[in-house]
Amino acid sequence: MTHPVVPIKTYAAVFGALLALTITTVAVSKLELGEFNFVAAMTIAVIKGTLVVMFFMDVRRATSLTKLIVGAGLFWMAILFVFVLSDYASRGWLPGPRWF
Amino acid sequence: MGDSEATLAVHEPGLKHHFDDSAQQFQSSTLGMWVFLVTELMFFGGMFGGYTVYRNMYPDAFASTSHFMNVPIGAINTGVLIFSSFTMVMAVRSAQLGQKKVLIAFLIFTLLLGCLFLTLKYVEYHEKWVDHHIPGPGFQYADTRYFHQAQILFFLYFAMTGMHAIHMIVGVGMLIVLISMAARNRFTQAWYTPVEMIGLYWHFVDIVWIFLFPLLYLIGHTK
Amino acid sequence: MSTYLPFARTEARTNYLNADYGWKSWLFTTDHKRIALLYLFSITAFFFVGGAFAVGMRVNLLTPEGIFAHDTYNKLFTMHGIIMVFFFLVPSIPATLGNFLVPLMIGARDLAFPRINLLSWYLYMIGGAIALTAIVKGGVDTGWTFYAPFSSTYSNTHVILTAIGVFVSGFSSILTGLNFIVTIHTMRAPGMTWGRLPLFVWGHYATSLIQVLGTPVIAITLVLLGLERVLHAGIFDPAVGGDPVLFQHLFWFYSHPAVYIMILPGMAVISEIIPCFSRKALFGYTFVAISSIAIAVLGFLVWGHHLFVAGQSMYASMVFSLLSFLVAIPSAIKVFNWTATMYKGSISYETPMLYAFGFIGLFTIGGLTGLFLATLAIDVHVTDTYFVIAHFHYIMVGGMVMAYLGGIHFWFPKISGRMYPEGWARFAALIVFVGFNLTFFPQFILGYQGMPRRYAHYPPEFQVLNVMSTAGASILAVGYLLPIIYLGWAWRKGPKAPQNPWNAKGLEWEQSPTPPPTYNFETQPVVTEPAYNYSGESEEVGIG
Amino acid sequence: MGVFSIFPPRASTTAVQVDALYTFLLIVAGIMTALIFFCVFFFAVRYRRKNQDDPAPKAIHGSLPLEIAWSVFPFLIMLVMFAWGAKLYFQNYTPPLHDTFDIYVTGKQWMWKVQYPTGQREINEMHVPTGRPVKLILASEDVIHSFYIPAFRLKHDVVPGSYQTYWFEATEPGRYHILCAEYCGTNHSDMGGWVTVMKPNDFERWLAGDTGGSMREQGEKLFQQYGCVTCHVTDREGRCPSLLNVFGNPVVLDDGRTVVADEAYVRESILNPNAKVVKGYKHDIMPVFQGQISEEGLLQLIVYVKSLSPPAPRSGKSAAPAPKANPK
Ligand code: HEA
Ligand code: HEA
Ligand code: CUA
Ligand SMILES: [Cu+2]
Repeated sequence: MTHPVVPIKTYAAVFGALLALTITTVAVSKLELGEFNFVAAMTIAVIKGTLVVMFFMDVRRATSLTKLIVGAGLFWMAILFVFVLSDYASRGWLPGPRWF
Repeated sequence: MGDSEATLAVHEPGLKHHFDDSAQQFQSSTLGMWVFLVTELMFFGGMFGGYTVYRNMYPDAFASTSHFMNVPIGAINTGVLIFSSFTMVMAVRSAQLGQKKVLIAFLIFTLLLGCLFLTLKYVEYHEKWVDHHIPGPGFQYADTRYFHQAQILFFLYFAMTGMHAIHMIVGVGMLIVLISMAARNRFTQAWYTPVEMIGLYWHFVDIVWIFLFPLLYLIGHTK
Repeated sequence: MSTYLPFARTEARTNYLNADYGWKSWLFTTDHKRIALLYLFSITAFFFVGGAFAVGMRVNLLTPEGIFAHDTYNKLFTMHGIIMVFFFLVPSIPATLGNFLVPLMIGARDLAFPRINLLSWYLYMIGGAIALTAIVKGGVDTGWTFYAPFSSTYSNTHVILTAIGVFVSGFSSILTGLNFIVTIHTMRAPGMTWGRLPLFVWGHYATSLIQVLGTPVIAITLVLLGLERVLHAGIFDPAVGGDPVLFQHLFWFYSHPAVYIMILPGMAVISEIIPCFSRKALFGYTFVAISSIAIAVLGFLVWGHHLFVAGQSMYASMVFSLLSFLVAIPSAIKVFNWTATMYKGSISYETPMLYAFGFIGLFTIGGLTGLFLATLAIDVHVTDTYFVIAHFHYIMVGGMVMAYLGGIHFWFPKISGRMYPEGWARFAALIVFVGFNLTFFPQFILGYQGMPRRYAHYPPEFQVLNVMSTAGASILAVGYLLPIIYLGWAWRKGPKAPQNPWNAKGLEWEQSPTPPPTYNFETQPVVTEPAYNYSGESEEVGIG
Repeated sequence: MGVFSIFPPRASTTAVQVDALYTFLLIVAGIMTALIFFCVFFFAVRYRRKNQDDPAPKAIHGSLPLEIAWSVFPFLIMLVMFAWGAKLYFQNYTPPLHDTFDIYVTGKQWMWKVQYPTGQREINEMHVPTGRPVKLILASEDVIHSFYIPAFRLKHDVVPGSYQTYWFEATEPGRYHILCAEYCGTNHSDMGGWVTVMKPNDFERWLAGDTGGSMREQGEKLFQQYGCVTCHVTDREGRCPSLLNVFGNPVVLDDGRTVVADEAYVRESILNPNAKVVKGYKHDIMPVFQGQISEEGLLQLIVYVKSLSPPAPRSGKSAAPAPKANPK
């Protein structure tokens, strides 16, 4: 609550970066990169999200408890994704050699 | 921290009497808001999970649907939301500096941008309606190979952007409340917690869109 | 008895009960203690509605041909499951005892967000009203698990209405959890460090984590299910390209952790009762506290054990099986520590302690049969049979409902300011214990013999065991009706309670009058000793 | 089956194995329960408060070695449960690659339709021989069901949109329950029937009985009717892979993966041909048959496709391990 006021310059710079990244992601999506289209789009989205979280939501300067909460949120999302997808990814696997 | 201190503290603006002091109250509000945002994250997470599963199951169909997404509108809307996040953060800053007029101006600006986003979203939804891309009995898809699979994608599209739009509408409503509170001089340099909290919410909604845009509009565009 | 505060038995003292009168003072209250009572009455009502459905089911199962039409039976178990899980057991202890005691125990004047607390009760009631509407309009028949595509395409009952009811009450659950987390973090009294928190609070903290992280996922899953039911776009329907197993993943992502929402608060209660009636600090405080958090975290990693025969990848099943064993360890730690607490204690047998004995025994049986289910090849045989039914009733009824009753008795003096009749209470506890075992033990045998669950009719060779089970349920019903009667009587006519009738430790007994005043404490409480310091040690001692 | 036996009849090799594991678990659980009950009772009696004013006993705060012991030892026991259970699970859900007798089961609200390769069809009845591995291929026409035979200690959900399989070797002639174990609507509890286990000779006789054309013949008819034959057997232009000797063998896909052409693969290739395209062939040549062929018809087609790959020479149990389908 008592953090020093952030200069407008910082906010403007973040805003500019976000706009630039938006343009980049649209531009990149027009290129033929195969699987990298996906990687590029997601990387850019993650960078943009991080900028918003860190600067606009000020997690950069937040208490470690807030950081912990943000981390926990992401971690639990990851649990959901990893375990659901691991089922789908391994459905086609064969039992392999009878290892028992 | 005794009772006498708590009584003294009542003079602090906005302090509820079950808190010891406004620092504790502010800490509680912030923590509460962040925990709430985590629940929001899990809420959208369920849909993103479903999306990922089906995208892996039907990559070709999902790629083909991206051609029916209005990328210009999507991109402009991304810009609009980012801009609104910027104005929101400026509003918080003005509140922090106690500049009431500027605060109201930025809040109104944010509100307008939010409405602009929703209007453009409406235009898009209308387009889908005209093209019979609304999942359900009336659904049509030019490429009959992908009829069912495309329908699932559009289902997810409407569920995800629809939920996002509902969050935007709630946000707009809360901005109106903030504006009226600001107009009634409810905020001081020492107490502007609601502005800050709604700000966090607004940025969160922005972030959701930052991920929705590439996932729904861009990926597979080259195929 | 207590010597801490001078006004322990002043008649005219205002407390939260007599501070204000009239229905408005209840329906618009923001006092966590009053909200807890609102919850207590509404939740108990839902328990009896759910219990009435159970009675209907047990009557039907007296004969192999049944008594009701198939559809009626299917609706009975569905509504029994939905009411019992979402409207009774999930909020049972947290929203009543938790609501009442968490602020008291940490020395706060209220929860951090009193109005949100009230809102959460209203959401609960609205959700409950919607679900009851669905029941009155004809009910639902999907099973409490709502599996697609049956629920999304084939069932022609009130699925959407019920789902909305569950959805709304889900937000009530989220808000309660959020309120607890924030309160525990920010509103502890001076001296109340994390290492001195009563284990009741630790248990509720862990529960809240699950509520906050899990519930949103079932909310969105139900939204998708409702949309699918309207649009038939295929997200869960294989006939048009969807995958029904995805629904199960999303459902159990919440609903497995939710079973820990349904046991951690019970464990929390037991962790208070046992030290008090053994007059001894809890053995292994740190381990019990950490095991609550461990259950909350690990509980999110095992949901796939509900999908062992559902078409899930065998490798995923294997991982989920292994992790299910892992999550059993923290529960084991608790059971052993409770038992060890009694060693060389000074044990008395008041009703709450009797329920605690019951809890330990029945939870152990329920938990150990959980291990049977986590064992892949055994689960293949017994999944979707009465073995599973017996497993979870042992934990949820034998464990959690016993803890709930034990807790109600333990804190009844605090809540009402009166004592309950000890003799009747012990008698009722005994009836519950006997009736419970007679009801559910035969179901383990039925299950292994192969009687599937959700069966309105069953092969005749299973009749004997079913009759036993129904007989048990009738005894159980008596055991549940008794407390209603004598506690209702005691509330108005019981002898006045002293401030600390059990000589228990903890801020709620030692530093707050009975019943507590509106803001809980008359002076700011200060904590100077570790929790459960029954032997009055002056130094803080770690585990050696 | 007496009411007072806790075991249902054992009529398959798996039943014996599962019961053994169950007995192990019962013993462990019994010992643990006894231990805890004993401690609770013993402490409660031994340390009961004799006098209301007894001073509080000395506190015991805990013991690290004890905590470690009672976390680690139970976990070690649980690891045995896990490994034993997993072994049996993999065994039951992975049919032998060769020499199984295949039975095709379709679940539908509220009946089980059973087809044999030789053409017999039954409803809510199934006949199997003793002493021979029987493989079930399970499909559903509507909602999720679960094909459960308690006497074999086996079940599997029958999920619409995919095939599930399991296998068993029956041992005891007799009649045993088939039950539906996954709730599937109104008559879920009546969706059952009987499996008749027969001596091999009796079974052969039964199998030789009247049929209305074998599944293979019916599949062949469908194969012609849907025009599959023009591409997949007679075609010489190389638009589609020939189906001769495909079934049961590894197939290399255009994305480099290798999969084995089993029932699920054939089914998917019919309904959604673009999902897995064989290396060297183009996408979008073959029409999509999703929603056009009944589940039973699909099963007949699969039997026909199977018949295009005559059984490999007997290689017994030491058959080379199937190629790993997914390297990751
Ligand atoms: C409060 C509720 C609750 C709790 C706490 C649990 C706890 C556990 N449950 Fe249970 N479960 C349910 C409620 C609950 N369950 C419900 C409602 C269902 C059915 C849902 C439906 O389909 O409708 C279900 C179903 C269910 C299944 C799926 C069955 C199926 O449908 O096929 C499985 C499978 O693994 C399982 C496992 C476990 C395990 C391993 C634990 C563990 O956490 C238990 C841990 C405890 C102990 C192990 C006891 C104490 C330990 C000791 C004394 C140590 C000694 C041990 C050894 C030496 C081995 N449960
Ligand atoms: C918190 C959870 C909870 C609780 C407390 C209970 C309590 C009981 N349950 Fe519950 N049960 C579930 C959760 C719970 N159940 C769930 C989740 C399912 C699965 C549903 C599904 O498959 O979808 C299930 C399923 C289930 C079945 C299996 C149905 C089937 O698969 O076919 C059975 C069968 O015996 C049963 C019995 C009982 C009994 C006898 C009680 C007893 O303990 C109840 C005792 C209470 C009373 C007896 C009430 C006393 C009051 C009166 C008698 C007054 C009557 C009032 C009027 C008539 C107005 N339950
Ligand atoms: Cu088919 Cu139950
Ligand atoms: Cu579970």
